[in-house]
Amino acid sequence: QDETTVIGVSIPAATHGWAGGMNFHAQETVERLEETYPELDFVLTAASDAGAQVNDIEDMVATRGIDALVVLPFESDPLTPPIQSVAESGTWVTVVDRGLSVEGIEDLYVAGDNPGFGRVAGEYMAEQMPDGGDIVVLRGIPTTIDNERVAGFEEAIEGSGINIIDMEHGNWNRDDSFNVMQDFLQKHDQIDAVWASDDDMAVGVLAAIEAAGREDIQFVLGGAGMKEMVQRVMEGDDMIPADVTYPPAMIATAIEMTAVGLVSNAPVSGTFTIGSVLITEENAEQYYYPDSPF
Amino acid sequence: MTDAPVLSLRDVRKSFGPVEVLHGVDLDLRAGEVLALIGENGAGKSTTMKILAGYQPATSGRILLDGEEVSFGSLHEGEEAGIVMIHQEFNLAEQLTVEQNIFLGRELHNGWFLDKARMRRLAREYLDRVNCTVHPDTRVSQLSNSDKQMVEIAKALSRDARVLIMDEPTAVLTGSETETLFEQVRAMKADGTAILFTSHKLGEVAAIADHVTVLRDGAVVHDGRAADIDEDGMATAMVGRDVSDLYPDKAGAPDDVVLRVTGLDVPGHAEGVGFELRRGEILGIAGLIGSGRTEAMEGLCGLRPARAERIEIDGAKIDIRRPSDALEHGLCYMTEDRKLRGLLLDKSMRVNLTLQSLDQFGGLMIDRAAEERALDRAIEEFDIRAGRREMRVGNLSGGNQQKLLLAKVMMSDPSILIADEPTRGIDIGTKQQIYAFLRTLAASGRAVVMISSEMQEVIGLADRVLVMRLGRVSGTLSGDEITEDAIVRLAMGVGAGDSERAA
Amino acid sequence: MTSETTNSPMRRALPSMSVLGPVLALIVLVVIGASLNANFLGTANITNVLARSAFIGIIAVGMTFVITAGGLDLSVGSMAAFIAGLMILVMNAALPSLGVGVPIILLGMAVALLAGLVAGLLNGFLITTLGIEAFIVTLGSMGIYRSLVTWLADGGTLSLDFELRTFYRPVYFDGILGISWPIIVFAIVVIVGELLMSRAKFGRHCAAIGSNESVAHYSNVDVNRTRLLTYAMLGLLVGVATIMYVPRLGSASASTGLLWELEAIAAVIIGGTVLKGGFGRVWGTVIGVLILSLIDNILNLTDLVSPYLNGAIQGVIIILAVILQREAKAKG
Amino acid sequence: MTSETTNSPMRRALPSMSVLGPVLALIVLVVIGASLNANFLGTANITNVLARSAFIGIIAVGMTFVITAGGLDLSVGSMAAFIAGLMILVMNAALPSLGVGVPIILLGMAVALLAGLVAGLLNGFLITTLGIEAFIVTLGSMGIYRSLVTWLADGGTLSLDFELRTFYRPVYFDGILGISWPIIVFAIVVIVGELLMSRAKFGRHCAAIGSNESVAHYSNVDVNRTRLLTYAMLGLLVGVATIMYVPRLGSASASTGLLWELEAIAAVIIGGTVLKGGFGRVWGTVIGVLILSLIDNILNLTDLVSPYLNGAIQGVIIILAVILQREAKAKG
Ligand SMILES: Nc1ncnc2c1ncn2[C@@H]1O[C@H](COP(=O)(O)OP(=O)(O)OP(=O)(O)O)[C@@H](O)[C@H]1O
Ligand SMILES: Nc1ncnc2c1ncn2[C@@H]1O[C@H](COP(=O)(O)OP(=O)(O)OP(=O)(O)O)[C@@H](O)[C@H]1O
Ligand SMILES: O[C@@H]1[C@@H](O)[C@H](O)OC[C@H]1O
Ligand SMILES: [Mg+2]
Ligand SMILES: [Mg+2]
Repeated sequence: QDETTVIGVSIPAATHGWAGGMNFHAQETVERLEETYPELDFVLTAASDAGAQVNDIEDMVATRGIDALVVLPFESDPLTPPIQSVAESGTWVTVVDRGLSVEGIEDLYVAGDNPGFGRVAGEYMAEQMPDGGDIVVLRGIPTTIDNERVAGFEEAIEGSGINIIDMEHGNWNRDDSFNVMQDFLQKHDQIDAVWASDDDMAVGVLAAIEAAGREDIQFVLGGAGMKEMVQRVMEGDDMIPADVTYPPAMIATAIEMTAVGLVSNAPVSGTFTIGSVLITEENAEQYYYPDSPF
Repeated sequence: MTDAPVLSLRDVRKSFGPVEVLHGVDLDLRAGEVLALIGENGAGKSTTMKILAGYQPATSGRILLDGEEVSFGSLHEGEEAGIVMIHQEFNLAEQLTVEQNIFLGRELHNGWFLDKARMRRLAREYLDRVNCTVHPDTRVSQLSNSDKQMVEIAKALSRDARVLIMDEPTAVLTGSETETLFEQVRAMKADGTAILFTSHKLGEVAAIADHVTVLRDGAVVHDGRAADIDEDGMATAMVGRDVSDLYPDKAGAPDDVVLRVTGLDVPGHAEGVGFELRRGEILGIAGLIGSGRTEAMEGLCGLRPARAERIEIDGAKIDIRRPSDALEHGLCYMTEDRKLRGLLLDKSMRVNLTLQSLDQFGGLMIDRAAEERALDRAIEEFDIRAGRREMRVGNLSGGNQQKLLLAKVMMSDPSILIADEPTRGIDIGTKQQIYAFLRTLAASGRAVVMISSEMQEVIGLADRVLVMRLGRVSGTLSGDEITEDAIVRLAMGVGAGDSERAA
Repeated sequence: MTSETTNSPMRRALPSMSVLGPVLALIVLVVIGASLNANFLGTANITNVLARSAFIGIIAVGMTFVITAGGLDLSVGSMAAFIAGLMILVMNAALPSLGVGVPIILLGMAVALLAGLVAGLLNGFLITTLGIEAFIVTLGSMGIYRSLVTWLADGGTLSLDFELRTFYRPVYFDGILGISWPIIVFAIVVIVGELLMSRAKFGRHCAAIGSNESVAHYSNVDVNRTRLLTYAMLGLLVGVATIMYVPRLGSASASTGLLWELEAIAAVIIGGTVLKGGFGRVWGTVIGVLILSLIDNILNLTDLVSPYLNGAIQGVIIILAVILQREAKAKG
Repeated sequence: MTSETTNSPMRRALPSMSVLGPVLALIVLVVIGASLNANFLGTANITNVLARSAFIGIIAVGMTFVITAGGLDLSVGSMAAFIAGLMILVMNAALPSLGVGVPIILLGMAVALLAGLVAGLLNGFLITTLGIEAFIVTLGSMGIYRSLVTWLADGGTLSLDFELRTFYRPVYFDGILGISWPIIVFAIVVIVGELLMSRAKFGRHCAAIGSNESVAHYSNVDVNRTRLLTYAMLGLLVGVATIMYVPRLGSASASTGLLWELEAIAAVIIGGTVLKGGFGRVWGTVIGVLILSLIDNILNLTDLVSPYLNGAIQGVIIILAVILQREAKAKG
């Protein structure tokens, strides 16, 4: 065994804004840590689907002899068995964002909170519309993450008098969301607010509303903390009064904790939940990262 | 030859859409007899044959097999009954090998697997029977037209037919290949096969047929023993007028040189080809199949990679790199292969006619009306007979396709026309018209090169004859030197005894 | 030479039923849409649908020529994303020197057109001169452009400077006489395309090449050049589409233009162009594009059992639209 | 016959360089891989690469027949996802009654094969009997299956019961004599496919249909039946691939099998099969599949500038692999 310790980082590819931000943070962290710790070597792979991610992990094990794996699973269920076998071979495993289906596999879990993400959004809506109202919802790509968020949201608005009058998939995509929102505006004469559930989608929604010149919509709530959106919150934009965080930088936290643990011989294990926080005009400044691509 | 007919048609009619092309045809095929079905282009020969073989249903009328009325629900039934047909257009899958084509649909098995060894061996045997030397594993797309035809014939021979129907099998064959085919035909006849064939080479008809039926405009106009009608009689019955003067008079002393070619090389096909072409003349090019005539002329016209020491038109040195260069200098090549290189079979006559000369039909936008007028003229001038004006060219009769091809080439108004096998599949009446046409063209101050594998045509029409052998010019003949014997000697190399594959 | 048998000009150009097929499918969709939602035929909705159709539509017109000439291009979607990214980068970079104004917009447009043209020529060159299967070349360049835009955007989104975007926005949202620019440009592209296809030499040559390459070659059609031109033209039109696209949201990312290639090809084929080449019609492609857009629009305007099934309904309608066309053809 | 002039067709089909082209590309990749990483040629890596190639590989073998016969199938990826979902649902549902054991695995396999066969027949029926363009039919069914699996999974992931998965897992990970099952099954499919293509009537008929449909028809080849069979066989093989896939990940979702169709088609074409039909070779497809898998594998062997550019490198290599083949052909 040689001196260097190899850390494998496996993440989903940058197919949309949030994932792009996550990719950015991962690369930046890897570069930074490689410089700080010459004894560390990193393997970074980005996969476009669950199967490809399993391939990446297999390759890291078979050809790169990784000592630790930091993984943000494309999906929980399919990645559970492969990660389990990596863990069983004695490799350190850090799981990020989406938890595995079997408990106790990973050494470190840096968790995102998807139900919480939906809940925070729902609670904000309920608070902003004490008398209830009609809202439309744009959902992400059909996935468990999206299901958890929507469930959390629906739970939070229950009994608040808020009606979801329409819901479609905007696929975390600006163009799709623009089209869907245009059609929602045609279909419904009165919409009080929009839960876009993601900032990329919020961009499309805003463009559609602006183009239609509709005045009935009071605000659009996105999510994930895209810098342009945070900036608008900061500036007190009426249409974007708030945002809900789901920081793509959680991957950086995970990589760093893993690296530091391996180097210092004082490995940090356990679960760190990165809760979803409401960003408002008051606290927006601390969530604004102008250099991030997201 | 006097037994009851094996296969007959009774009052068969056939319409395509509103157009009736067969108006009540009666026909009898007998065991051990060769029936020649002849007629002008578009008279309905191919249609009749397809109906007999079950490729197309008749619109009305009866088909009798051994006196029993049958209706072939599928091709398979026709073949079950022992009827095999060789089509006028090649019926081979280009990407498959010779052996694969011969056994297509009837592959031999050895347990679960194909018995390739046996099929290859049998294919070899069938090919040998027609003196065809191509390797059974060659892809059909690699074959010359005459080899393709021999493969078609070999394929038909392999089927042990009771009735063999051949639609212009000799159109792309040379004299000796035709003779080989006829030997097989005689052998099959002796075995009791009923044979129906058609050809526009009336000499062949006289040589092989026992019985002759003549179709004109979809109706039988003559039916009788071959012994009772001579070639002139056949021609007259077909065309409805006398065609004894097939060839126009040759021109007088030719004028100045319009085209001078020296040192033309077409890699793999021709080397050091040089010749002169004079204003007002028809220069025939003869040679064996594969002697590189086609390739040399295609190379000259920029249609395939070639280089030449020098090409002069009207005394000026020119450079031909692509087909448009040739056309700009008034040099136009008419292909021998109308189906693969000549016409867009799924397009209309109008589109085909003007494709090569679209520039004449308006600048930015094509002038449709002008195109239609051009088509009117072409139909008139070349006597193109089509059921409907808009029909796909693939549905025209073979000869009419050939006429359309000629019309298309003439649209570009060439001052030098290189016509490759221009009368392939053309009926005798139209041949006469085409010869006259080429002569008039030459006489109007242009020049014509005619590649032809029909010896009589070369002798009858050309002012001078250039003979090619193995990709090189082996000699030029003019005036009284133009004889069959002289051409064969040059084509075969001096002293060659037999006239194998002579053009 | 007489011609009694030529049954002189029977040219009755009755619109064959195969022609009516796609039109019929479109009409059926419109009727369904109108009966489901009162706003469906409103100006606003029609404008929305047409303007959105413009991107795919403009590209699909170019694709019609490529396919008619026997080719294929899978790279258009990611090419659009790449061009959009490039355009945004260049415009942002030029902002300090040029400032917000018409010149910078023109610069952006020029970049888009040039990039599209070059990208198209590159595809065309590999396909014609090097003779590589179009499917492979454009599958490769699809990966390349998608990758490049991701890289340019550093995995994220490239956004046009906000002020610039506000200035550029009217190019998508405004227009003349109430007709928005994308619709106008789309209409122009369609008209020019239709004329090129059905009345100009170029269209004839494309069909000839697609029908039989060697016949075309022997008929003095410059096969390689014509085919190269179809790809170049498609690239240029991708550039035009991008010029309309960027002002809408002012951004480009790895997910821009995803699957546009499939949608464009589908529109072309639904419109009656033959996938193996030899026959194409631009107006049919337009119908194809509208059919595809309307399906989405109608699905959004109505409440269906489950939005998960949208894709299934789309699939069924696409197949039905083409069955209708075939059935009609069989009867006609 | 003594003719010196009939020389050319006599040259028998020497193993032309076009045959060697893909092989050469593969060898180059292997050499690159081996020089980049010592473990590249280790058993573990080779097993990994081969086993994961099996899914696309098995499907691509079926695709080779479809394309050879002049067809196309865009639906295989989403068909695989749908079948995987169905299989998981059925197995989970049967668990209470059948319990964990061989019978329930066999049930799952039977469901997969049957569903694949039916799906293939359906595509084939629409294409042959109704005569709709294959591109449209399979684009439609692609949307339908993708949608159905999303719906079955309620937008999320369908997962095999965990105990059941543990029991089923060896079907992907174990094997005999150290060779894992997917590799064995892939090898069998390839051998049978190669025999079918080059030694059986079926392969010849496929090539004949793809080369010239009417010639095949006139030669008594049942064109519709043969073509239908190619789609049915492809469907069945998608079922087989799914049987190997499910034990690997134990789940199915809307993103399962995404873009497999493009990968399978690319493998077929890289392998030398002609996209417009008429000529196909199964062994070539295998090489194509291996080339594609190795590209991914090699990209993971080293640290590249940016993972964003993987797609670009992939694209370039795919194009290069085919250029190599063409160049080789030109020289040969
Ligand atoms: N499928 C078809 N659709 C429409 N018309 C057709 C079709 N097939 C043949 N015809 C027409 O039927 C007529 C007879 O054609 P046929 O091919 O039988 O002539 P032929 O006697 O064989 O002529 P040739 O000597 O030129 O081969 C022609 O006018 C032809 O255009
Ligand atoms: N497409 C082709 N591919 C490969 N070889 C070919 C092809 N066409 C012709 N050949 C071969 O090229 C040689 C010359 O061709 P071809 O027979 O056309 O010459 P030719 O002198 O013009 O004879 P003809 O015109 O009488 O057939 C022959 O050996 C022929 O088999
Ligand atoms: O891709 C997803 C992103 O768009 C969403 O906002 O947060 C979770 C991510 O997985
Ligand atoms: Mg005929
Ligand atoms: Mg020739």
